[in-house]
Amino acid sequence: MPKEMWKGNEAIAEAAVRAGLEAYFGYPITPQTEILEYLSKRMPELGRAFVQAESELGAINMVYGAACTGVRVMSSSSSPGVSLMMEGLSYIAGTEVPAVLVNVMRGGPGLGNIAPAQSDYNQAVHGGGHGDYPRIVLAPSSVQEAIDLMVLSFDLAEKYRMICMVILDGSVGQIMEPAEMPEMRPIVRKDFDWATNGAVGRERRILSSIYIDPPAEEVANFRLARRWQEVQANEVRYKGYFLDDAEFAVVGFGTAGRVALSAVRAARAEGIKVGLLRPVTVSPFPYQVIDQLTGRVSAFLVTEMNMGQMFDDVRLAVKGRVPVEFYGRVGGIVPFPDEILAEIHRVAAGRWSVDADPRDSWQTRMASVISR
Amino acid sequence: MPKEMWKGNEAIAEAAVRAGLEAYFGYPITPQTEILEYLSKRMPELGRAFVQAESELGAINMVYGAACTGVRVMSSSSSPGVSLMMEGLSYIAGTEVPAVLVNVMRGGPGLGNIAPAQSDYNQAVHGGGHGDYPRIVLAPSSVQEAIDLMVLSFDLAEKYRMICMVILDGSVGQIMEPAEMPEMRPIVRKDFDWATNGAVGRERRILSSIYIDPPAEEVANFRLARRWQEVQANEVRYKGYFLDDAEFAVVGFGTAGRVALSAVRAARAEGIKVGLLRPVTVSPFPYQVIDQLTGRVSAFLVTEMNMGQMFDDVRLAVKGRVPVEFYGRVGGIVPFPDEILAEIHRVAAGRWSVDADPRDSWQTRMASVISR
Amino acid sequence: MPAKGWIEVSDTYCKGCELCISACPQEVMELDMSRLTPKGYHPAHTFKDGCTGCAICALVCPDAAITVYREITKAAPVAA
Amino acid sequence: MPAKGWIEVSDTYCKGCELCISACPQEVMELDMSRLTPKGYHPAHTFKDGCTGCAICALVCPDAAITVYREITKAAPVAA
Amino acid sequence: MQKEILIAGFGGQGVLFAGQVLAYAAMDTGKIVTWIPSYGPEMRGGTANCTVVIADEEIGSPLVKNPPLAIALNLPSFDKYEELLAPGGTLIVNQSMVDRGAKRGDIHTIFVPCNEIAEEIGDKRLMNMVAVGALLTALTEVTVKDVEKALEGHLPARHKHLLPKNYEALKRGFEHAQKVPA
Amino acid sequence: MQKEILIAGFGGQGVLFAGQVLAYAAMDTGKIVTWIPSYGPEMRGGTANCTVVIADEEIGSPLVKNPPLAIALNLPSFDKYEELLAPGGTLIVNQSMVDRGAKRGDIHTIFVPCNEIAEEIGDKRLMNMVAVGALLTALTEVTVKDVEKALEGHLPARHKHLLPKNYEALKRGFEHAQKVPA
Amino acid sequence: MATPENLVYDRPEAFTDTPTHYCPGCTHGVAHRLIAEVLEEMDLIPKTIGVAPVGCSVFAYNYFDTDFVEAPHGRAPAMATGIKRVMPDRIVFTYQGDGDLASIGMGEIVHAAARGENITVVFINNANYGMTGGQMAPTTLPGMKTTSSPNGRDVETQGYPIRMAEMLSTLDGVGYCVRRSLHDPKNIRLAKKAIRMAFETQVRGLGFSMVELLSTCPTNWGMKPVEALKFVEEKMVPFFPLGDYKVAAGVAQVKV
Amino acid sequence: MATPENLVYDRPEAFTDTPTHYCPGCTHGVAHRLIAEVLEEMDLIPKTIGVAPVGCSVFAYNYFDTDFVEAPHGRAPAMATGIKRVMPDRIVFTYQGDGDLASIGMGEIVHAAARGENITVVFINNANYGMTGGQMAPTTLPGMKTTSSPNGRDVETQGYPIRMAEMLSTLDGVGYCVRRSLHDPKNIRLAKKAIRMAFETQVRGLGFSMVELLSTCPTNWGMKPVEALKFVEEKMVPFFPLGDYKVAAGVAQVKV
Ligand SMILES: Cc1ncc(C[n+]2csc(CCOP(=O)(O)OP(=O)(O)O)c2C)c(N)n1
Ligand SMILES: Cc1ncc(C[n+]2csc(CCOP(=O)(O)OP(=O)(O)O)c2C)c(N)n1
Ligand code: SF4
Ligand code: SF4
Ligand code: SF4
Ligand code: SF4
Repeated sequence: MPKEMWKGNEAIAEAAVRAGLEAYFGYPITPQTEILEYLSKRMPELGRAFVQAESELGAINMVYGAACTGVRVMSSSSSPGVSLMMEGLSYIAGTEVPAVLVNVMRGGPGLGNIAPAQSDYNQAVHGGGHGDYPRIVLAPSSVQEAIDLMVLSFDLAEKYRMICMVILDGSVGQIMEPAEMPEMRPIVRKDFDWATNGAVGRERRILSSIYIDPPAEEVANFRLARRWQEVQANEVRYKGYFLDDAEFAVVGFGTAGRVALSAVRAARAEGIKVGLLRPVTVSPFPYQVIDQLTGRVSAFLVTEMNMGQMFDDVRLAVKGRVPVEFYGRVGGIVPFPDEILAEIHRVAAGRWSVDADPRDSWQTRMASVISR
Repeated sequence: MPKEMWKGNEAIAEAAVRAGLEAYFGYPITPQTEILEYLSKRMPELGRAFVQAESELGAINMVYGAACTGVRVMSSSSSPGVSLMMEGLSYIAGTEVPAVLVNVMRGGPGLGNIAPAQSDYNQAVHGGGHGDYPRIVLAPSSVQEAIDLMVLSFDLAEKYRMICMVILDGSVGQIMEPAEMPEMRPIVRKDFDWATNGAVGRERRILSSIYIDPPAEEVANFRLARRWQEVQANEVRYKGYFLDDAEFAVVGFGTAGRVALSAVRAARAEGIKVGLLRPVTVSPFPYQVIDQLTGRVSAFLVTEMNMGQMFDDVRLAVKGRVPVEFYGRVGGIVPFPDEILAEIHRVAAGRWSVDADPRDSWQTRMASVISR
Repeated sequence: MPAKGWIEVSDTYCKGCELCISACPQEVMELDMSRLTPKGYHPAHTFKDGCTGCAICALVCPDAAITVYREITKAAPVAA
Repeated sequence: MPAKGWIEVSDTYCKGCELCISACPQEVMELDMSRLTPKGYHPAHTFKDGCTGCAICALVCPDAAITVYREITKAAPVAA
Repeated sequence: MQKEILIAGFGGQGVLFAGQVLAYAAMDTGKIVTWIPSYGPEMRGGTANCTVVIADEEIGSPLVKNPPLAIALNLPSFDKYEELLAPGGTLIVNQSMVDRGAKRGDIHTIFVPCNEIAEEIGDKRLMNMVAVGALLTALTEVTVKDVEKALEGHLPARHKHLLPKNYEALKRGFEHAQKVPA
Repeated sequence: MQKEILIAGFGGQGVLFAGQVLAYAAMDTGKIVTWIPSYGPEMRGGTANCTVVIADEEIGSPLVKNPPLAIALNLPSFDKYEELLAPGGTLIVNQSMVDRGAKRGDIHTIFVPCNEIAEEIGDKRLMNMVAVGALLTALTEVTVKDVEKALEGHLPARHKHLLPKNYEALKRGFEHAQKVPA
Repeated sequence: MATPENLVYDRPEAFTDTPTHYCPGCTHGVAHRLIAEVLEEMDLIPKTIGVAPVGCSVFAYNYFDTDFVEAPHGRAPAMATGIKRVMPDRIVFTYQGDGDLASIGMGEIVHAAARGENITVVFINNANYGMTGGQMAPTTLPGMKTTSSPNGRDVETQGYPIRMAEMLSTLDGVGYCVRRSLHDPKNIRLAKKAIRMAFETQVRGLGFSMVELLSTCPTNWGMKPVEALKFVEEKMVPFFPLGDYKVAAGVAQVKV
Repeated sequence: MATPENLVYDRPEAFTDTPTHYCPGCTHGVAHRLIAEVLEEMDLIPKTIGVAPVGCSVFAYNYFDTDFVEAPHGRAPAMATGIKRVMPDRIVFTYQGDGDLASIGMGEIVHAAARGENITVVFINNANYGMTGGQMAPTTLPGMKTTSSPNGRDVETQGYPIRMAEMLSTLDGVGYCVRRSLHDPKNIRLAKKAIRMAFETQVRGLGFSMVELLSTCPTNWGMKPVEALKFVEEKMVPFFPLGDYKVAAGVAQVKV
């Protein structure tokens, strides 16, 4: 297909439709409302289900219900709305049904603001709902990548009977870029052997997240963990730039990652041998990749639009072998390439953080910046 | 005061009352319903506020409202109920008002079961609600400790204008032990300069979590982070056993920690030089303590009633300098001392995990156990 | 003369709650204190003649433990 | 003869929404196209005599931009 | 010193209270103690059990896989805990509710017709106290007197009039157990 | 090659569309491009702005602190972006809405009476196209023809009849800017 | 001699063989049986997908021989909506207690009703939270003692009971909304008819249907099952009047 | 010559000097002004604590000269409950839009009403979600076009509008519940009286009070402010009848 100009949010919605989305349940919230608005027109056109739910709580449980029938279903929201979905997500994970959720992140905590942020990383990747459950989390940094990952998200969710979240900051939702849409996939109702779609001509089925007997729950927890090992083995995705001869590497996902690319290019232009690693799957996280990189680079600079969340995952992979530095902007601010370039200069000059936790040194450095 | 026999859940409720609890808002859920039931009798007796809310969502927002007036207020729930509070918690954190929340954790994900678990560690400590916000998390392992930490939780929440969570597994809620209650503290309404309790004879006040202007939100995020640095500097608490001459150390919180104590004693009886570190504050986490221990011990064995959540925090502190092994039981199962003793033997014998992630090796080892 | 009927009470399902007994218009039911079901309940039974097969016991039974028969050829209408 | 009154429209608050204009029973109000408020709106004003100080404009004004006076000594009742 | 006691039986048999009485008795004599019930689905109907740990230093695990002491008030509990008891341990079995003898030779199994004895005393609900009395023959850290005091202190007011009969039950259980050749 | 263009003005001045037209024009000539609006509170009333990046390799940041090219359609935007423009850059200023001259000497500031020109053409809404035309004198990667094609392709149907006037606006803007001594 | 001919009543087809976990005499069982009978009589068993709540009936899925899912506490109507929207030809029903439907699930039930979701809701009103041990429910009667209203529900501080059938009947999306009771044979028969009407409403696509059933909780009420029925008759029925609160035109014509 | 004597109307005391952020002609501003006037007339300014919603009125706290908190979307009644329970002598009111109160906040408003919480709720029904750009609300009229009902609200798939005043009036905890409109001077006067009654209800501890106000959203309706008032009068009033839906005995006696 030829490239067309797409706005991030609308591209996400159309990509989902092309991937075979049969039902969307959502609730308006900036900066992702365009997804809901786009689908409020598009889904009925195609005779597919669209419901503006009474709340995000309602939406995620409608998703849960539809997911139990084996159709491709999704919801989308932004930070506060996603927080309301935590119980539902935990149930979906415990019931082992596939579901896709998009979080167009905004400044927080609380009501915060509607500007771009990446501060729900820990919620998406580590914490979130109660109980132990794995989930796949994809982090696009451009409209094309958002389109491709939306399609992938349905395939992965289905393949692993798992939640697949797509997290992006508000700016990816608002940006317009030329991008190529996939062909429209025909809707094929796969007859999954687990779906509760009516016991016509077969044994009845039950879908639930209850394992009232602890040993049974333990078995279930291990089944999920086993499946997660497969995901970790097969689904890690990332993009590397200038890493071959890099003496140190910047690590950033989503918009922070693409802003870093500009900074890295600028640094290269100055002859600084720096590379960039942009995780595309933040869960499973590319631990191995960073582990191996650590053998070759002498330091890492993690950049995020939060207070340093993925930062800990990088440190877990690096295991203290080389310095891991941090630079972030928060509260809805998108860093400019210049800021990251300045940090690259600092690292290139070996001016390491003095504190045990580099985020403390970063806070000290920021004092001047944020006060103005 | 003389020791009396107290059941964990009721001790927590009474301790809160003694600490000056002015309002309780909650919703029934096993295994913490006794807290609500106890207070449904006790609070009205004392002319204090008790409301059985329509839901956990209602409860946490009632807490939010009362907290804005500067009184001591709390809620309590268990895993699924706590997941419904994530948006509210994020607002409370963003508004910088003090609130106490007890999570008596049960087996998950989803509805799971009502047996003891520790699988909400990541939700409580790292993820949870949207946005960057710090929170204090206390993890008692006995009735006496639960009483002491409940009292502390109100003091800390108030001191740092922060959420203070007390997380325990169902068995700490159900256990009966002799314990000493603190004196009943008189209710003193401190006139905080931030409380919205009616602008009588003063300038009006506003409490909100909105910072529509990103730079202002960034300042707020850094203010929270700054306060968190104070908490980390002053409030880390843990208990060490047999650590002075320990050659390796077991790390476990709450019930897993006290079960480990039995195993460690048994190992000592066999002449194995093993110690135990039981974090009492899991947030702030005793990173420094473990960092320093790493200099002296040659390995760590982390034991939890989850798939290995605090495990990552231990690894962040150890930074790959010595092996960190894992053993856990999940889904509502409480490990017996024998199981942990067996793991101590394994570590003592230097039979290290073969996988990059020790949790993978643990899963392999468990295969036999859980299948039966 | 009233129709003659009889019932079978399943030991698997009966929990001895006595709802059928209090509902039986002929008052011909009671708990059988001489027997315990596998779940440890004294099951209901008819202790004397007079059952008309009206099926009211089955209608009130929370555990669908009662099967009702009637000694007539044409099938009677279902309880409810 | 009707009471004589007058109004003051605040440039800080007026957004030129015209609600007062359509509500004014004497039809003596219009937007002042010759002026822009700091926020860039054409504010409302009375363009001819006839204001009775009935305060209906103030009653409908969403921005509490209007102060109303009446040329009589005893204070009139508040609008609503 | 640390002793673990497991008490198991049907819901209505006073399993949890029996354990609490032991715990109170031990506490009142200055011991460190924990009492923990099994809770959850079993509660509705089904079997109940609780574990009491008595020690003189901070207690680690409130649960043990192989308790040295146990009371089984019904057959399912007998079947389950006869297997789990620690070698050399003592198992008090409510003879009135079991139809078989002991399987293991490496533990002391003491059969006590708790129901009958209780009914002789005139209140079958005392069955649990008879078993506790019997257990005390193997739990030297707690005396019959200690338990009597505990009952006095913690029996709900409305049952206080039953105190003498409770003492009687303890005594009868203790004596019966003593008579059994260990 | 990478060029960044920032366009700013009041809500109603067609700021976002002007940026989109540039983006489309660049895209149609095979360039890689991004268009990103400022969104959020400013939207209601207030000023709006958008950034267009045109490049021939994958674009990193869609935003730049100091753009080399900018259009300021009103005074607040002029004040803000005159400061931020990269040295040597070009700033198109809508003379009709500003009451002062340039402050910086290290950038090319081109004043264009966009409103007047647009009104001469007969539709003041075309003011943004006049400014775009002027910008093209400094943005060599995109020609007036390219933008005309983009307009043809992307102007909403109901405005298609305005195409000639749009072309006119572009041309007039371009010519006016050329006349200004750089 | 038991032969088909003289069989008057037998355990419904729509039931599995599993004995319920309900307490002896709990009328949850009666409600289950009536639903099973109706599904069987209407021949809907294979087409039906049930949604179990969180409450004593959380295990409802063990007893009906149909597909079943288990919803988070109070969210059954949302799950049912999700299912029905993608499988409009299926029969979808929720079975919910009063804590589940009237307390935590208020938002979901009101909006499912307002949307006129074509689902059927069987609402068990037993005036308390059974599963968690008898706490106060939105339906707990004034003055009634529960484990969270130990001195009896004080309406001043603990609020007034909610009459769901009456409240939901104000919504245009509702096709059929009635209250029945399970306390005696006559009312059980009426309850079954109502359940039948509710499913007929769904089959005909006439909108949201709900049957509120006054039910017992002998265990937490601390009563014998037979006493519990009396309590329903004497205390609950007067406060929760039985009757048809909304029977939309289209539904009224349905003959069963 | 302006002197106190001949001052007929002036901006209320209870207002701060901050101009509102509302669009020109939006009647949110009228509702604000009426509340401010009532608080002033009743002398409640210092005793009052307001609870702002999430919606266009999220910044309400900037305009009233009283303490204020800002609640999560839909949870204002829960926050108000928390405040009122610990400060019973304070006057607590929430100000909520129809997305906030009738959609996401349904559970909280119904239960605050059922509990008879002694709070006052001012409910702005403008038939859409203003702040997020005009999506469908539970109050959006059948056939009405919004950004999430682009072809006009289809009641079959998107549900029927909810009449909150009618629904909440079925609850025993409610002391005062009425609907008014802001579309002309006469109705604005009636609206103010109702707001006064609502606060009087709270002052006297007579239970939950709510005033539903039909309001405009010129921006998202795509109308001139004056047209928007017409729309309220001609389209909304017929669907959302004005009137007193519940005035409890105790309240009826209140003379204002
Ligand atoms: C989010 C959440 N909150 C609370 C609970 C605990 N819980 C389980 S069942 C129940 C109430 C059940 O009462 P009801 O709905 O009336 O059904 P019943 O048991 O009386 O049939 C509660 C509060 C839960 N499982 N999940
Ligand atoms: C949990 C959550 N969901 C969604 C939103 C986004 N949001 C903000 S305001 C609003 C609706 C406002 O509409 P309404 O309540 O009718 O008030 P109005 O703006 O029309 O006055 C929504 C959905 C949010 N802030 N939080
Ligand atoms: S009603 Fe049913 S369960 Fe109850 S006693 Fe009779 S047969 Fe048994
Ligand atoms: S009503 Fe108020 S804001 Fe509107 S034009 Fe008149 S004075 Fe201005
Ligand atoms: S607890 Fe009550 S509602 Fe639940 S099964 Fe038992 S009697 Fe029925
Ligand atoms: S968007 Fe609508 S409701 Fe919001 S301020 Fe503007 S006109 Fe008023």
